[in-house]
Amino acid sequence: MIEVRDLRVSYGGRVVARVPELDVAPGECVAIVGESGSGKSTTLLALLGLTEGAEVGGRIRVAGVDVTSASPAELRAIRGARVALVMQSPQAALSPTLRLGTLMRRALRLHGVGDAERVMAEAVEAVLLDPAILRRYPHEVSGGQAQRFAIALAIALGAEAILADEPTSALDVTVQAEVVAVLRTLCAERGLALLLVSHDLALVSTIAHRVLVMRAGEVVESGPAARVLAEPAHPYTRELLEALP
Amino acid sequence: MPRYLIRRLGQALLVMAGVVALTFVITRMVPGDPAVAYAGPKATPEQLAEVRARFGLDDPLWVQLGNYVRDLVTGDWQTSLHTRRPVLEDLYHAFPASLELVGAGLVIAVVAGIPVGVLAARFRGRFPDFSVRLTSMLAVSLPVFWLALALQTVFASNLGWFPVAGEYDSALDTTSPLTLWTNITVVDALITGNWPILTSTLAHLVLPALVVAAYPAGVIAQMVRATLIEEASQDHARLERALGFRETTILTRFALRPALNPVLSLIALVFAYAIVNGFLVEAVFNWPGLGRYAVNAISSSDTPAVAGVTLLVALMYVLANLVVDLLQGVVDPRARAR
Amino acid sequence: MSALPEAAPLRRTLPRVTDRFALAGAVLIALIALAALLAPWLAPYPPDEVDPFAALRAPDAAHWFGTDAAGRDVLTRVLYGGRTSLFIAVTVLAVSATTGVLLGVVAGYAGGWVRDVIMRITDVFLAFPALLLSVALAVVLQPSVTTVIVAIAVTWWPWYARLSASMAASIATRPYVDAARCLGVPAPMIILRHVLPNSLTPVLVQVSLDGGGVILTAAALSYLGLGAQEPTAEWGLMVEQGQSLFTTNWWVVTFPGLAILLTAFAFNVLGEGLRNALDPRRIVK
Amino acid sequence: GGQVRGAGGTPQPSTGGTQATQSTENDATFVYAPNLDVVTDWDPATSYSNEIIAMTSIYEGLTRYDAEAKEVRPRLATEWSSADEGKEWTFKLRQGVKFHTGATLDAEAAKKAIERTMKSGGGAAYIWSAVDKIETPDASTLKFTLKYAAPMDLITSSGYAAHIYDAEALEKNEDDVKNGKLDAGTGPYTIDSWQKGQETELTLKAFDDYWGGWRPEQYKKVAFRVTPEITTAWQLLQRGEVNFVQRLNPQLFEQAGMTEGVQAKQTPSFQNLLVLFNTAEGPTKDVRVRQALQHAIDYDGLVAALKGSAQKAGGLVPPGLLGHTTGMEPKQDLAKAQELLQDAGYGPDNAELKLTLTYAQGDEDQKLLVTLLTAALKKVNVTVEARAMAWNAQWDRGKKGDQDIFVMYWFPDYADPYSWFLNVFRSADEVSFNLSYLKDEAIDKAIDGLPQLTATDQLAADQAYADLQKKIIQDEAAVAVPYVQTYQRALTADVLGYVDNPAYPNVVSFYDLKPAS
Amino acid sequence: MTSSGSLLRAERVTLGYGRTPVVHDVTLDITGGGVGLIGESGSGKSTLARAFLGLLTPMSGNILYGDQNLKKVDMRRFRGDVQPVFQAEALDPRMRVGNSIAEALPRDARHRVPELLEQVGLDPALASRRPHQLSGGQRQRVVIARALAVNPKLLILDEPTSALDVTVQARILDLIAGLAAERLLITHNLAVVGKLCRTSHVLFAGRVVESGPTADLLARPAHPYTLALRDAVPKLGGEPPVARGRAEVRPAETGCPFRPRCPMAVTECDRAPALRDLGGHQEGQDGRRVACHRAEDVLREPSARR
Ligand SMILES: Nc1ncnc2c1ncn2[C@@H]1O[C@H](COP(=O)(O)OP(=O)(O)OP(=O)(O)O)[C@@H](O)[C@H]1O
Ligand SMILES: Nc1ncnc2c1ncn2[C@@H]1O[C@H](COP(=O)(O)OP(=O)(O)OP(=O)(O)O)[C@@H](O)[C@H]1O
Ligand SMILES: [Mg+2]
Ligand SMILES: [Mg+2]
Repeated sequence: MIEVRDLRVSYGGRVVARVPELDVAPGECVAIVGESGSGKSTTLLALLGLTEGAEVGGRIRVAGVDVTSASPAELRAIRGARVALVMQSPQAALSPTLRLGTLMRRALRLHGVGDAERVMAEAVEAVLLDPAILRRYPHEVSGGQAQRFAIALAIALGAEAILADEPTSALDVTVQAEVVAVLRTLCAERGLALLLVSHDLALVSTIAHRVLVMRAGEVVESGPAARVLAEPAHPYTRELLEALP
Repeated sequence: MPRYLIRRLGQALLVMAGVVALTFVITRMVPGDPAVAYAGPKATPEQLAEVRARFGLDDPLWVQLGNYVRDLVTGDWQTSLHTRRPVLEDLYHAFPASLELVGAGLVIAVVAGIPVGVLAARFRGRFPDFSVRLTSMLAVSLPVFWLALALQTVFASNLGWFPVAGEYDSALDTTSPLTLWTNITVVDALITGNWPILTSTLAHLVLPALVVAAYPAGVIAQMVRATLIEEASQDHARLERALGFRETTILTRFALRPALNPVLSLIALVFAYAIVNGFLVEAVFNWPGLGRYAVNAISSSDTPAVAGVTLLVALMYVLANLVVDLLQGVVDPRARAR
Repeated sequence: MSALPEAAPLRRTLPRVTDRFALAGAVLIALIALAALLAPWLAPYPPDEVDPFAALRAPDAAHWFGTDAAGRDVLTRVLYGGRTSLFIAVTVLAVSATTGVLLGVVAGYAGGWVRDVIMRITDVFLAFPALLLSVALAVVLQPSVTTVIVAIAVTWWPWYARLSASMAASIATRPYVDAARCLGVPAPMIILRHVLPNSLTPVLVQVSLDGGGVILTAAALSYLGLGAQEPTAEWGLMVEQGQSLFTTNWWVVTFPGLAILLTAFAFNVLGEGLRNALDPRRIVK
Repeated sequence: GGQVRGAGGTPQPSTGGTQATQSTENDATFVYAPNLDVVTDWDPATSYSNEIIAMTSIYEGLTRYDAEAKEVRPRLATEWSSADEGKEWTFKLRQGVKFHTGATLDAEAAKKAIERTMKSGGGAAYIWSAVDKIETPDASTLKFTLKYAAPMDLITSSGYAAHIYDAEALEKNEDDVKNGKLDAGTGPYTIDSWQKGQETELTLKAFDDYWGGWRPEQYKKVAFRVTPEITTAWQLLQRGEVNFVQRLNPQLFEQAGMTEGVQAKQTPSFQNLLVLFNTAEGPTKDVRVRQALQHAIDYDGLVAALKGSAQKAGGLVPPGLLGHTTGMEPKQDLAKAQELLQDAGYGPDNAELKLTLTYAQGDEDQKLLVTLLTAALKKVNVTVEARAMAWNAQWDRGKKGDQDIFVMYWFPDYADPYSWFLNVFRSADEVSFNLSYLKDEAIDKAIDGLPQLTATDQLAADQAYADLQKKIIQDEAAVAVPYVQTYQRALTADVLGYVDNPAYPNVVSFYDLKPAS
Repeated sequence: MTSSGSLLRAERVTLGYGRTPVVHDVTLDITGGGVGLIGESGSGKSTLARAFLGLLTPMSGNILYGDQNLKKVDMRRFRGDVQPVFQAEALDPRMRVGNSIAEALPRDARHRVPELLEQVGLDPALASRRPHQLSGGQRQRVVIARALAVNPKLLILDEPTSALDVTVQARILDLIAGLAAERLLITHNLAVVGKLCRTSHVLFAGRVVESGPTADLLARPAHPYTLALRDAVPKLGGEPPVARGRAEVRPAETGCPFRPRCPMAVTECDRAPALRDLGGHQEGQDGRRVACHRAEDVLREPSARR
């Protein structure tokens, strides 16, 4: 689903993220962890060609499209429809003057999905939301609801992969648990590829199959989650683990 | 919401009270004896005393203020020294013409300013942005009176494309008299289907309305641009991009609506400004509005008239702000929740 | 908890001011100010030298901008007019910004009824468009440059009061202000040391934007005969005097008009540039 | 809502080339572009302002002054005579004159009108102050008995306060008159519509029963289109949207002279500029300072810069009026001025002299004077603090004697120099227009003798005026008279018969006009 | 619970901004051994802290300092005793951090700045920097140094580490744990309270819903919210966190505020539950208090025991 080789992202000559290898298969959950500013978000955005003003090198294949050489139209075709993005702050990521349903309807029309009303209702129910939520404005829903709606968007558009950039860090732990539950279900039951960025090692350890640890733009360690957590090879990873309460 | 409404109305009333008090203070500071100004140069002392008594000019100040407020509320805005008619009546005739001019100017400003602002935001940092910013800065830097003179000289006088001055060809008063309903010529001509007057008024309106529009168009373009850029850098714009929407779609269909809110407040702000700017424009284009009335009043030290215009414009300002505050709820659902 | 853009300290934001407009505006203003300051040396004639027999000469080698109805050199008067205009602008901005910011900061920090009282007064003054109140005041006071300054300043301070009150109110809830209060720092000190400096950035932007507005308003007042008086060289007054000559002797009106335009433009360019760099959303007046 | 604006109102101006035949009915409107609002007072008794441009076509006096011939001509009176050394005047009234109200003019009506005007005390009613009583020996004879001799034939030709009107109708319909719905004159035109504050403020229409009768080519409709900006007025004139522009600046006037389709007319007026020095208080109390100021004015430069819109004055009385003197033309003499100042303890080597000056706001010509005077005085270490003021404020301040120099225009209400002396230089307990605050018994006495002389012995009167002017200008140096204004009008070329009569400032005699064929 | 040994006490305080109360009728003691305040975002934790600091006057109820009402306390003394450490942005961005600390010191004690910086493990040379030139962890140390400048008896710590990376977070917490002053610690991190606080109070929608000895509270939550909170915390390598209940937008206005989200809600919950003592004191610890009609059922819930 996602295949990255020798990715280099730099802003004005300063390299901010370097990822030698990153693959996510359908039904798999891969997590990127690391301290603030280590280049996690940058890596994620590069996958959809959303890093404005950055020079991106290397090979990125996402849903069969070579992102670095794709035309804007080709990129727009995979964005949303095949690969969806879920962001950190749930309400801020929704246009404040639009009802949730309006946004979803527009997105469906954009990607030519027919029978919008039924698709919408199903998608919303799939993330355990009441379809009535579609008539609400972003400020009228809770953070957890907004975040689950973002996931519903991906489902409705038929995305095969979800890129989640700290999807729960703005949420309370109780609400975070709901969102994580939904993401897990999608991965396991629908075979979605999930790339999750987080700084919470504990959270990552509970759902990810594989983990990449980043620091200062470099991947310092990667491998199956269980192995990395059980026997960390890099001192930084060890430090991270020790810091956990 | 109703509570907010009441609070907001209370505030507006309070401000109006302050405006009235301030206006009163200003009118009492005017040099020259108002009685002399009214009674005329060769009035006898008895006549002057009579005028003083009639207008209560001998009462203590606070009594005068009380009377002033009472009179204002009961619709007596004093009598103009210059036209010798009730100020309110004069305003009733002059204001619609100003409203017509300023309204046309603002419509032009909005119609021109918003798309231009969108264009600049869409091509941020590139040539269209550069030229829009430059033009809009020029527009807000133009001295109106100078622009009015220049446009009139070039487009009316030298090229003859537009009429020089006036509101419409007065010959039409005979050939197709206008029935008045709102006192706003364009509106009345439209509702009574008086095409000759309508077309003539529109032709006369072009140049002065353009001059009035220059400043608001500039600020609106700047504001739209700035807000759109801000909106487009928000998280939700990133999500919209990630959903595959085009940049232009994001600006016009997603970002524009929240961006309209500050634009709306801006229009309220600019409205009063435009009326006053219109004064200078009206003087040049001989537009029969408040401005001509005010300029006459100023040059003849017609204090009641100046006070009347001041009060009216301030009232319009307070009203416009009130309306905008209430309109915000329509544009932005978040404001409704407040 | 990310800081609002306007809270960003100036020192940190100044290096980011790469906006070409801001730079161009600053350079332009510096040039205009220089021309005005050096007017006695740059101007080809004394400012009040009349020559009625050489009235209304078209621009030529002796008079680059021509002469006016009293035979005075227009270029000279445009240069000297810059002194008047800039003097008005600087004084008005200094007076109104100081008054407005002090009141606004107190209102914003104190909150409660203090804020209510100050803000309602501010609202009253705001309800008068600057030009209109200036007109009313100029009718009351005798027209002169001083009157213009007083009149405009009276209508201008509320903008700064409002701006800095909202800034101060938001600063007042910042943890560092709370922290200072918890350390027992007295309120006036808190206002001076923490609230005021941190509310200043948008005021600075507004001040540079307003330079143009003040110059335009002053010119408009003089144009209405309510401002500077003969024989003071002032651009608005020069336009007013030449107004009826526009079709026959264009230079009398055109050059002072361009001078107003250019100066107001320079201020706007600077202000807009700064705003664009610092805070893209602030409402202009 | 629902009322109709300007029905039957203003109509197309005559754009020339109507029909070639003389006798074609003229249905064009003559459009006059004044720069101020036209009417402030509709009462013919008290009217004393810009409405003269309309009132003189609606109302008529007993006589009319012909400035070209310098003669008084009959109007509502056909002949008149004086007796008792000018203290008794008899006027014979024209027969068959109808008021617009329908009433017929007779001696009784005329008497009532004049008496009402006298009683009003407002406006220019003072012109009748010599009248002791009015009698009507018969229906067509009006007899004035005066307290002192006065030129009644001139007084009755006044543009203000001399109107004969149907006083009864006027009083009965006071409100309608005040609102311009009704007039009570005998003139060729009557009010058609009046809307204060509108651009086309006033329209007049022909009075069918006018005693002079109507010929087809005469203008039957007149409109006043208020146009404050000179440039705008000029543009309207070029486009033929207006027919007459009351006042242009010299530059536009020059252009008008060269513009096809426009005729430019220039006539000396009876209006001159007075620079009054405070003789009562302050530094100008010293006559040497006043004389120095007189010498500091650049008379020739001023006239040159005014480019034809003014001519140099010689004394207080403009040419064309009784008492005009020659040989009194002033000249700038800065050396003399400096010398005089030196004597008075000022000048370049002494302390700076600061003087305050007030003048009319918005008047370009006065401003030019101020500019030149200020520049000249600066060279002799005199600083002038000049203030442009609205007339009311300026006058108020003047009455308090609160300035050193007061600049204003003066013109007579009827074609006679008397008012320059009576109003401006005769001392009075309460200052009105004596803004030099001159208080000299000999001068007062001489002024009081003027009307009698005018009424009886014009030659002696002429001499008396000349002597007085010498005294006031040269000896007392109470005033400087820089120039007499010249009217510069522009009309569309298709209008024939326009004559500018300075006795009636800015008035166009619409009845005398006709379009070119 | 005794009021003796309580440094600060909130007695039935209602707090709010403008006219809207956000903390309702809360009674709470700050006792020795560390007090934790837990609750979701917006539940009023910072508001309560501001009241304890005398920055916010209660709409009703009293804050007692010792036995005295805070309104009547000599503020100068109080400021020397109680100091805050805020969650973020606690340093004036325009001031050099040295000056920020100096502000807390009397004029003649300015020389103590380097000493204070060293005390929190910072290089004294940093004094001449401005906040943005420091890392988040360094900044937070400066804030603590400033608070220590007056030798306070009590520190009120409002999420002192939540903006920091985990590794940095751990070091700061160590620093705090080593300080002599008593503390009120506000956090949403349960593990942190577990380490640093003997007693804890759980806040929900401006009300205390449960309080008691921290260890006991986390081991056997008696309130469904505490339970949900505890179980939602992911454990390293453990099972995925458990989502209990439904995500609703707003707490209920009447009755039990947690009711809309509570998986165990019954009709009885339409009545607001009072905070009551829970029987069964354990091993000489302070008592547990809870505001839930079904606390006993919660305790019996099998999955609640870990
Ligand atoms: N538009 C940009 N221009 C220049 N530098 C950028 C830009 N966006 C990000 N960076 C830099 O790239 C580096 C990595 O940023 P990124 O947002 O990927 O970090 P992150 O790991 O997601 O951090 P966090 O946990 O704080 O979100 C940072 O040093 C950041 O300053
Ligand atoms: N200055 C303020 N004005 C108005 N309302 C406020 C203000 N500060 C906080 N509130 C409101 O009071 C409630 C409680 O806020 P508080 O900051 O105490 O929550 P908190 O528990 O500290 O949350 P967090 O974990 O997000 O810091 C919230 O609903 C918040 O919106
Ligand atoms: Mg990130
Ligand atoms: Mg908080």
